[in-house]
Amino acid sequence: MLENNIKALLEHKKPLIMAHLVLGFPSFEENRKVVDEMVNAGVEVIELQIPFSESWDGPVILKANEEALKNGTTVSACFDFAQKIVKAYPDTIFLFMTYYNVLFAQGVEAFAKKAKAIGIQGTIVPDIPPEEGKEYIAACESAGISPIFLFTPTTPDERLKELCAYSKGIAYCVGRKGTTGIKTNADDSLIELIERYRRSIDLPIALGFGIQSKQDFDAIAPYIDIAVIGTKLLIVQQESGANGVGLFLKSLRQ
Amino acid sequence: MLENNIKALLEHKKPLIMAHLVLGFPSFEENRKVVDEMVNAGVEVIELQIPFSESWDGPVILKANEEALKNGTTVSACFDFAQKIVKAYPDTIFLFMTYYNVLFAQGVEAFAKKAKAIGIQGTIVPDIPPEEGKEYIAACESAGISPIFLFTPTTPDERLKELCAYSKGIAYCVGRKGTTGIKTNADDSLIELIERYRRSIDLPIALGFGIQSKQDFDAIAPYIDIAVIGTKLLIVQQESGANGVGLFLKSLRQ
Amino acid sequence: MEDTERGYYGQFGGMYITEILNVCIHDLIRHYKRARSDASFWNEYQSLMMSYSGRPTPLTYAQNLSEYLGGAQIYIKREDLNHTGAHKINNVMGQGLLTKRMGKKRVIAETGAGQHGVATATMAAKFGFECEIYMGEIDVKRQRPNVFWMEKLGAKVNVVKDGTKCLKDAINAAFRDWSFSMDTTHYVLGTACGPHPFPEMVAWFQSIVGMEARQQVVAETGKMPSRIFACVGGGSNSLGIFSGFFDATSVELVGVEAGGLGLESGKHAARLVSSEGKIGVAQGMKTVFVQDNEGQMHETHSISAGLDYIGVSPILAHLRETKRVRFEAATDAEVVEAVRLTIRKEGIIPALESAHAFAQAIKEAPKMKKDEIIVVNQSGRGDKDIFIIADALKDPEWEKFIIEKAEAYNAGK
Amino acid sequence: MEDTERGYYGQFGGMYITEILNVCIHDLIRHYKRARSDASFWNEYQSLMMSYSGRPTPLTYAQNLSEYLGGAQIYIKREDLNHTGAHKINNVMGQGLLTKRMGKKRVIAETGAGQHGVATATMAAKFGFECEIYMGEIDVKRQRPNVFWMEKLGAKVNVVKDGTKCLKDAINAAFRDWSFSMDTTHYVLGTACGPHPFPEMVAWFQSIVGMEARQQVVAETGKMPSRIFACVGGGSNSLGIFSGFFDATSVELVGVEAGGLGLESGKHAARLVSSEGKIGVAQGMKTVFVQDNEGQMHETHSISAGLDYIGVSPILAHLRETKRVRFEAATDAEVVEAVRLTIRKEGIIPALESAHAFAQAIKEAPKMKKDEIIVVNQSGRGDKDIFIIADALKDPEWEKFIIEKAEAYNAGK
Ligand SMILES: Cc1ncc(COP(=O)(O)O)c(C=O)c1O
Ligand SMILES: Cc1ncc(COP(=O)(O)O)c(C=O)c1O
Repeated sequence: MLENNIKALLEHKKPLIMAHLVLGFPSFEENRKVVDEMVNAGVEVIELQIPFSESWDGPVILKANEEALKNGTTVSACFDFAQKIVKAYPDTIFLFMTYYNVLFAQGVEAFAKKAKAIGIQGTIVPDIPPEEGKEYIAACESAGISPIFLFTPTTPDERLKELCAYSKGIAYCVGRKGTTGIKTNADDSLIELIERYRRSIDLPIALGFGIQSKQDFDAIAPYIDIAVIGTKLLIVQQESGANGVGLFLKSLRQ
Repeated sequence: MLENNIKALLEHKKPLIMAHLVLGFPSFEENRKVVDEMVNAGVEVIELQIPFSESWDGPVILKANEEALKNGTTVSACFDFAQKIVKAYPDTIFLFMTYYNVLFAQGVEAFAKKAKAIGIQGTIVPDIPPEEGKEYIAACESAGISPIFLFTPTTPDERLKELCAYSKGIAYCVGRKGTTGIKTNADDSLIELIERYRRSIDLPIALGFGIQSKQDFDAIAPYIDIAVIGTKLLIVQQESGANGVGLFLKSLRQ
Repeated sequence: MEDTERGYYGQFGGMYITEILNVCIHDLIRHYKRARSDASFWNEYQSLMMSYSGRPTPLTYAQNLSEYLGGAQIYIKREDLNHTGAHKINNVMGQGLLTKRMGKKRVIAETGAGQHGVATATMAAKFGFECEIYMGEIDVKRQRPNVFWMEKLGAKVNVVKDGTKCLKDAINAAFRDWSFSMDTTHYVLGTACGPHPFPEMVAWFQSIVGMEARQQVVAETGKMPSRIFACVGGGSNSLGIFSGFFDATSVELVGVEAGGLGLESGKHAARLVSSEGKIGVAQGMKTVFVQDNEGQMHETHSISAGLDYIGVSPILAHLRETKRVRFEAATDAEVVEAVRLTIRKEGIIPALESAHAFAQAIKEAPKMKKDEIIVVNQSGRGDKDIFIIADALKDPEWEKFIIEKAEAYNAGK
Repeated sequence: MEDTERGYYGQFGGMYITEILNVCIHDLIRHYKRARSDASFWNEYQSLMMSYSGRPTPLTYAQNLSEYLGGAQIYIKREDLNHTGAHKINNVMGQGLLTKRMGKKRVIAETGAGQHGVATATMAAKFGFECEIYMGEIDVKRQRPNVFWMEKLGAKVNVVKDGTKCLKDAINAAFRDWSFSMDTTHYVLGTACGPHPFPEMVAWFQSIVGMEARQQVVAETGKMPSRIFACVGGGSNSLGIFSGFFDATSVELVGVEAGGLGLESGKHAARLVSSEGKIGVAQGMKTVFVQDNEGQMHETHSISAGLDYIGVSPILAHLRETKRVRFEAATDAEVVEAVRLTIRKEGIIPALESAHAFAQAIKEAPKMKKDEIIVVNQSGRGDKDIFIIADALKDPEWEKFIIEKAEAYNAGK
């Protein structure tokens, strides 16, 4: 389903924008405003991160995870919120991003089924490589949502191909080593990396590379299918609120 | 010389009193007053302790040693003072008490000669056993002063006899284990100890046993030749001055 | 142990890593496997530990303690006599040799109590590696002496202010560093946790403890011990000594967790013996964690920083299921009492971590027969813990000393 | 050594004791001689040291330091890896065995830095003896951690407020105690000083260091070392290692005294290399003391409490005269630098005392040939010195930590 939806969108627009937020940070009300701004700015895919106490993200997202948990954000509240928001914005693609223990704690199959039931189209779980993910992959498949694996600069060509066998809908490609939130220069070596991804990956390529500005976006836009924007949005949100997020996202395509 | 002098005195009076003071504590002026009181109280023998930084005495005498040194008391000043005092009280027997390093530092022979020259009749040096004291004994002999060794409760009979061969004039007998300043009960076991000393020692017996009062003195007086009074006098001096020392000493024979 | 390819022990273990680290960890596995099958590597390791760290560490007969308790004869495996004062150095020097083989020039490590940080900084100084240590802000505060030595040893200590600001957050931070730096850097994980091959590899380096202990106890007493006690933080010292006796089924292996203020208090670090310990996936492994029903990890508590950890080695989680190891917990109060008794009876100061093993042995020894033998693994020495032990024993002279020191510093500035 | 009856080494040594101790000391001599001529005693001693203290201690090749200095190859004898962290335990356990033989039930000891006090309290706990330690008031103040451990080990620590309130006064106080208590009590003197048989006896127990070192250096390098460096407080660790090489005349033995603020400053503890060191008699022995012309002892100074002593072993005074040992001094500043360098290059923290030996070796090694071998005796580990090293290195974070600790204590009361 995700793959078809993405491909359909890509026929009209390229690159798509995939925007990220952390559920419960700073609050669900704020999340709702941010989603609204994102949708109004034309964002096609929204990545809802369910906070986890052992996140391996970079400092900005990590902090947001912590704050959300400190505010008492529970996984079940995230599901409730997601259900409402998916219903409210039926034309937007929503994904869950979280860590494997969140799935594991309630049962991977239950998680996938519930996600599907509320209209989530895919899940990004960075700490479950496909080799550990048999149960996860099977659960996604039987529930009918797409497991989205990560492709990284350190992944050899051979393995890029292997990973494609497990990934559905999107190839979530990482623009540089390290965790989320670090800026990558949109230089020749990044373009070479994308070309390497292209050669081995037959899925739409979503690239996360620490986009900071329209300039970054423009430099890389011709080469990719989906631009992932994460950390920058959290920063903007903290500096100038949901409204700022909307303005920033709109600016990218102006 | 010391032996004859002591014996001559013992023909008239028994026990003799041997009183102790620490030179330079609290000052030479005070020392002079104390000696004057001692002589006036009828003390026959006065033990002048030259202070030493590594004294092994008990706390009261130790403290007096430290204070004297802190006041800048030097060994040569002690000699100067002793010279004057011996001249001033020609009928009193004066002894030096100190530790071996004080002799060693200026040469044992020089020390003995100088002591003799100023009229000192004997020396008590607790940390020089006769086995280490060949040079010391020879120096005393050639200078004509008496080396006075200690006899203690732990000394076996055999050794008591041996020590007599080195000691001249007085056998300085210790009433109990430990250092100076601890009171010994004038009980049966002390009298037994004195009897043991008597059996092996053919010198006049001076006993130091932490005498505190006339009662102590009376209890032991019949058994000994010389009563050594040390720590108590320092305490009296600090409580009630030279005058107090005189009163205390006079009280013993009243 | 089923799937050695990905380091599974029953249902536990695995490699729950982000894709970015995949190649790096496989590279490590390759080097580790090569080293493991190369006898000369172990020889090099052993002779390094002999000449640098004082191995073999002795097995000391605790005669007074045994007589006082009136039951089993107690022997103490003296990991406290290692260079840097704990078993941590065994693992660290082994990984140091491996780092050299991999041609890497930089090491990073997490640390809780600071013992593993000091050991890693020591190894880095010895091998000439650049070194950065991740340490939670709370641990930095309570373990300043170790921070001081790490810095003097040339390491950079990065204060981790995320999450609970403790060991688990330091581990997360180290993984974050590693996902940038894996080309030049080896992550020296400090215990038998994390993704494969760490649990197996760390347990292998620590197995030197068990090999020695078995040989020593048999040579000394002519028979096998009835029980072996070891404290369980991440699991490295316990696996180290237990591994020498796995095949001797008559030997009961007892792992002792931090009972903190009691298992009912919610303030403990008991993963394997408390109801808060549930199977989960974090920090690269599937194992038992202290967590809530939604998979969020709890804050743990122990008087000993080294046992104050949410997870536990997957190998131990498996050994609980197979019942090869029995698990118990000792409370902070029992531990302080065990320290007091061991010092007085044997002149030996156990680390607060190790004192958990002592506390359990002290509970069980009196009920055992006089001809039975107990081995307690003293994983480290306790003088490092003076700030905590002095507080636990409420020593007023110590407080006065610190206050006077502080006044002098305040005056000096 | 001329008169072994009374322990003379040339003109030095002897038994300058008060008569009250005469029998007691001769009793000790008798037991000591019997033990010395009884091979089973040494075997018992050696196996106790193996099983309790981790002997033999290793000899560590300091490759980085050697390469950095570019001269002789430096090996470190690792007495720091002993139980309680220094060579002091060698002497103490030996005297403990002797105390048992003498049937005594109480031990007393002086201590300066506190190392010997901790070692003695440890031995007393192990042997079940009553224990009292004499320690100068100033040392109690600056070495509180050691006082804390002595007390936890069950010893009573008597604060000595006499004289300079330091080591020498603690020795005097211990002799005072002994002259009451000799029937039940053994005085465990902490170094190769005092009346016979202490210098010889302590040197004998410490000779285990030299025996091991010689065997180890030859086994490791195939030849004899050119020079051996050891710090000199009372002299026990230096005599311990030197004694293994006395007959090997090609081996130069170098004793390093505490140069303090410099030999011209009057603030040092250099007996054998300064003009303030003169022959004298005190503390039971004839040897060289820092004293004035009238025989009064001076206050000494050193950054390391363990070298801060007025006297020196008569055996060493004699070895200076026979020129078998060369003596040097290292200043406080050189010592701090040596600590810094040794930590960084080798991951080893020498005690400030031992760092004197390192400082001298660091001065001489670069001028030696690459195929020459140096052995440095690391008499103890430096983590006990954290309060002093942190001050010497002026660590602001440490000061902050102490100030915060103090504030917490102040608030808690
Ligand atoms: C002395 C000591 N023992 C035990 C532990 C616990 O770790 P593990 O369970 O890996 O042995 C630590 C950890 O810091 C430690 O320092
Ligand atoms: C570690 C260490 N080294 C050396 C010394 C000096 O003593 P000695 O000269 O007897 O070895 C001391 C004394 O406390 C010490 O603690």
